[in-house]
Amino acid sequence: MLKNSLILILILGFAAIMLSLFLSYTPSEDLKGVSKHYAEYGKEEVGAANLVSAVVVTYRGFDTLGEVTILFLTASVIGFFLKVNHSKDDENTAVKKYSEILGTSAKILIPLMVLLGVYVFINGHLTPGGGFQGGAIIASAFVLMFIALPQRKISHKVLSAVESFSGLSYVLIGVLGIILAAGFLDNQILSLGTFGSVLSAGAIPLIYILIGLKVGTELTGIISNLKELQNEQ
Amino acid sequence: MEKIGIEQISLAFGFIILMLGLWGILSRKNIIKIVLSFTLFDTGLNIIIVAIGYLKNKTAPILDSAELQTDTASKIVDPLPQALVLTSIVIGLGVTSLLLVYALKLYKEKKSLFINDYKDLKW
Amino acid sequence: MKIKSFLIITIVLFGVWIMLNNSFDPVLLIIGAIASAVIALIFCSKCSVFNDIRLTPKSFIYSFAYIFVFIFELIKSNLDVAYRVLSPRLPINPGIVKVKTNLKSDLGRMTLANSITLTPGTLTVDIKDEFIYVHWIDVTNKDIDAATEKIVKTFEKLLIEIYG
Amino acid sequence: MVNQILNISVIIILLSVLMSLFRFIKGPSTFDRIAAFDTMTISTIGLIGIISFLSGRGIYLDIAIVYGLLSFLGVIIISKYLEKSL
Amino acid sequence: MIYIIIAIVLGIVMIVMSIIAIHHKNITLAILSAGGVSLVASILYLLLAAPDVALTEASIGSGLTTIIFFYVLNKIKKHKHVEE
Amino acid sequence: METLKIIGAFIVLAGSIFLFLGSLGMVRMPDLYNRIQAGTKASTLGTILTLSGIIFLSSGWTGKLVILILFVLITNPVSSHILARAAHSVKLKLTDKTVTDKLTEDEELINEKQ
Repeated sequence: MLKNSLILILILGFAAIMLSLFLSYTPSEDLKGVSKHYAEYGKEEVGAANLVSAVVVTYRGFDTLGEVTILFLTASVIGFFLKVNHSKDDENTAVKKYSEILGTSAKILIPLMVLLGVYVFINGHLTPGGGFQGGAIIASAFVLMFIALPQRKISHKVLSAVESFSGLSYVLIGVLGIILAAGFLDNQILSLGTFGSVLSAGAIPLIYILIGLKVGTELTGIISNLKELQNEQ
Repeated sequence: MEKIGIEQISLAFGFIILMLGLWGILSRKNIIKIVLSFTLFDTGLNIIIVAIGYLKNKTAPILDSAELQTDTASKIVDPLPQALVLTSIVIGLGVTSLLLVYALKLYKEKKSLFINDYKDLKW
Repeated sequence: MKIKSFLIITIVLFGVWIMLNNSFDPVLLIIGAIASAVIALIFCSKCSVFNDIRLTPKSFIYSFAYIFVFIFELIKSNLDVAYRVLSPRLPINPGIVKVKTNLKSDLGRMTLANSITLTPGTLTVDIKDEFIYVHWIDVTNKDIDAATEKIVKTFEKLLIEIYG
Repeated sequence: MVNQILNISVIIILLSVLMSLFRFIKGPSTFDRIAAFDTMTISTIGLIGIISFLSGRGIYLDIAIVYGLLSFLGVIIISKYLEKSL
Repeated sequence: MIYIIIAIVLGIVMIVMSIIAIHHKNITLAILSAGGVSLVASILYLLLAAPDVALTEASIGSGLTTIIFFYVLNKIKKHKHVEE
Repeated sequence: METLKIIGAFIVLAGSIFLFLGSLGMVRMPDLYNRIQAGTKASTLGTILTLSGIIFLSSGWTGKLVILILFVLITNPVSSHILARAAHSVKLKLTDKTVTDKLTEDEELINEKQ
């Protein structure tokens, strides 16, 4: 009881701070500072129609590299914690409750979902989306496969090979930026192209393809680790 | 009514959800519920950041029409908070999955999700 | 037989790609063709969903007929729902009945089940071998054959021409 | 004219979302709540379509596609979990 | 104007769902509601002219987080039935 | 051109009315299966009508809207089928008005044989 009232007092204190922040908030009319620079010169400097992608991949490319590293570390830690022993006593329940309609529709939907993921990350510099979202959609397609078609298996070796390859290439592109252009992860190692077409914005489409593959395989790895743990006793 | 815009409303709802998440983190006893409250907290915070970046009567920072490509700075909302929130959501997924796997590991050790059963570090 | 399934899936994916992008930029078309072929190769090297489709002129005609019948039934079913929901004393008489189907191909059975779900007053609950269990909002007849005649036959006689 | 009709339809869709929310709060079993959730998300797909027309940005439709797919996946996951065959 | 009405209704839905997520005894329902909060938040992001964030929230914040929650919960329930 | 747009707007309005009817059925019907019946049918047609109304209003977006309609048409019945099946497999009670339940009878027959 005492604890609950203490929590309540704490929350009320926070709420008072928030309320004062909310009341003193005045919406600004125009872009200021660094955002204004991004908006005015982003088109010439980066060449991506989607300014958020320009900020994420180029202006703040280090953040994204760190983000990818964090995801990689998460996947490794989870894989380390959940040591999988591939036992054979599996999936009787899953196969028994296999639904035929879901299976058939999954066979149609899975390629479509993967294609949607590919669309999202290839057009990352033109439309909303990018590597992370596309990777997440591909991982969702694999989840649908795990649920609807329990007899299909995926190979962990292929997953980790794709993941290592794309991570390595991402860093290599960053290093190429030092050699060929202004600095680490600069996107002008390729020409900027015509504004608004697919092959524009320098290295951004390439980087997004690599991030998409890496994130997709990583998230699939996390979920398949969690799933195979089901069978361990 | 003229002065209140969508950004103030989103800001208010973001604050409320953040508060609810904080309440949940502090008062719930089940570990899964605590992780769940953490994701709510995350969502509220993200809504606040995006709402601060919104500017009245301006459109998304995606220059797909010729009209938007001239005099861009006066037509779009702030792209910077959106990029930061994008990073934050992805990292939130990583943190949540780690928390959940820790919870699973703890459950295997003690056979309980009830937070009062974990007294090892209590003095 | 495998090559047919692969080709159909590639073409479907490529069509979806063009519709998503809404442009005929040659670079996009090349990327789309490569992506669809690779996806079809990875995900459909073993699956045989589209093997049973007959690619004859007759089946195309029946497909068109099917689409029109389906749209008609969908609108009828919505008017039915509107009537049941809006009338004050809820005229329902529900139950789960068993009906029989002769379709063999996977895709045909899925289409049939989805059509049953979207037509007036029926909902597919389960499908086991040749029997479909249907939740019927207004049971008029509990017998298998009579229910089959009422629920399934409209679609089945068209679908059997398309999928065999 | 067009915008006024669209505003009316937005309000009707919002009403239907609120009614599904009522079933989501009340629903006796978990399954009723999932069904209400499903209806709510499907209604919101239409809402996103109207919002993207009112804002005049076709790119918003990408979100509707992803949204539909993921709400479908959520319903499948939770049904399979309750059926104990995940 | 219409955007303000949409935002208010969506906010009410979000608050009701987060209260359910925190206070309901049934943990399955709590997770579903938390996923629903994210899904509704993505429409709010759309109104705030942030389609990138909306796409990320819908695919990652709502989709994958809910999926991982259910896999972990399933594993826990296999050991013993835990109702809070 | 203007009349076409007004026709489109009215199609959107019709779609939203169907969505409303679906939710009304969700509230009024007595048990889960009947609720799913009302919800699925009305929301599918409602969404299809809303999106096709937008095709009339803005002709440049046809491709994406058609894809969206196809997705809804495939996924919506499947998800309600899975939901109904799961509910039946955990033996959720049907409403008192129910006349017959062949699936439960058949399952009991199989169990007795074993």
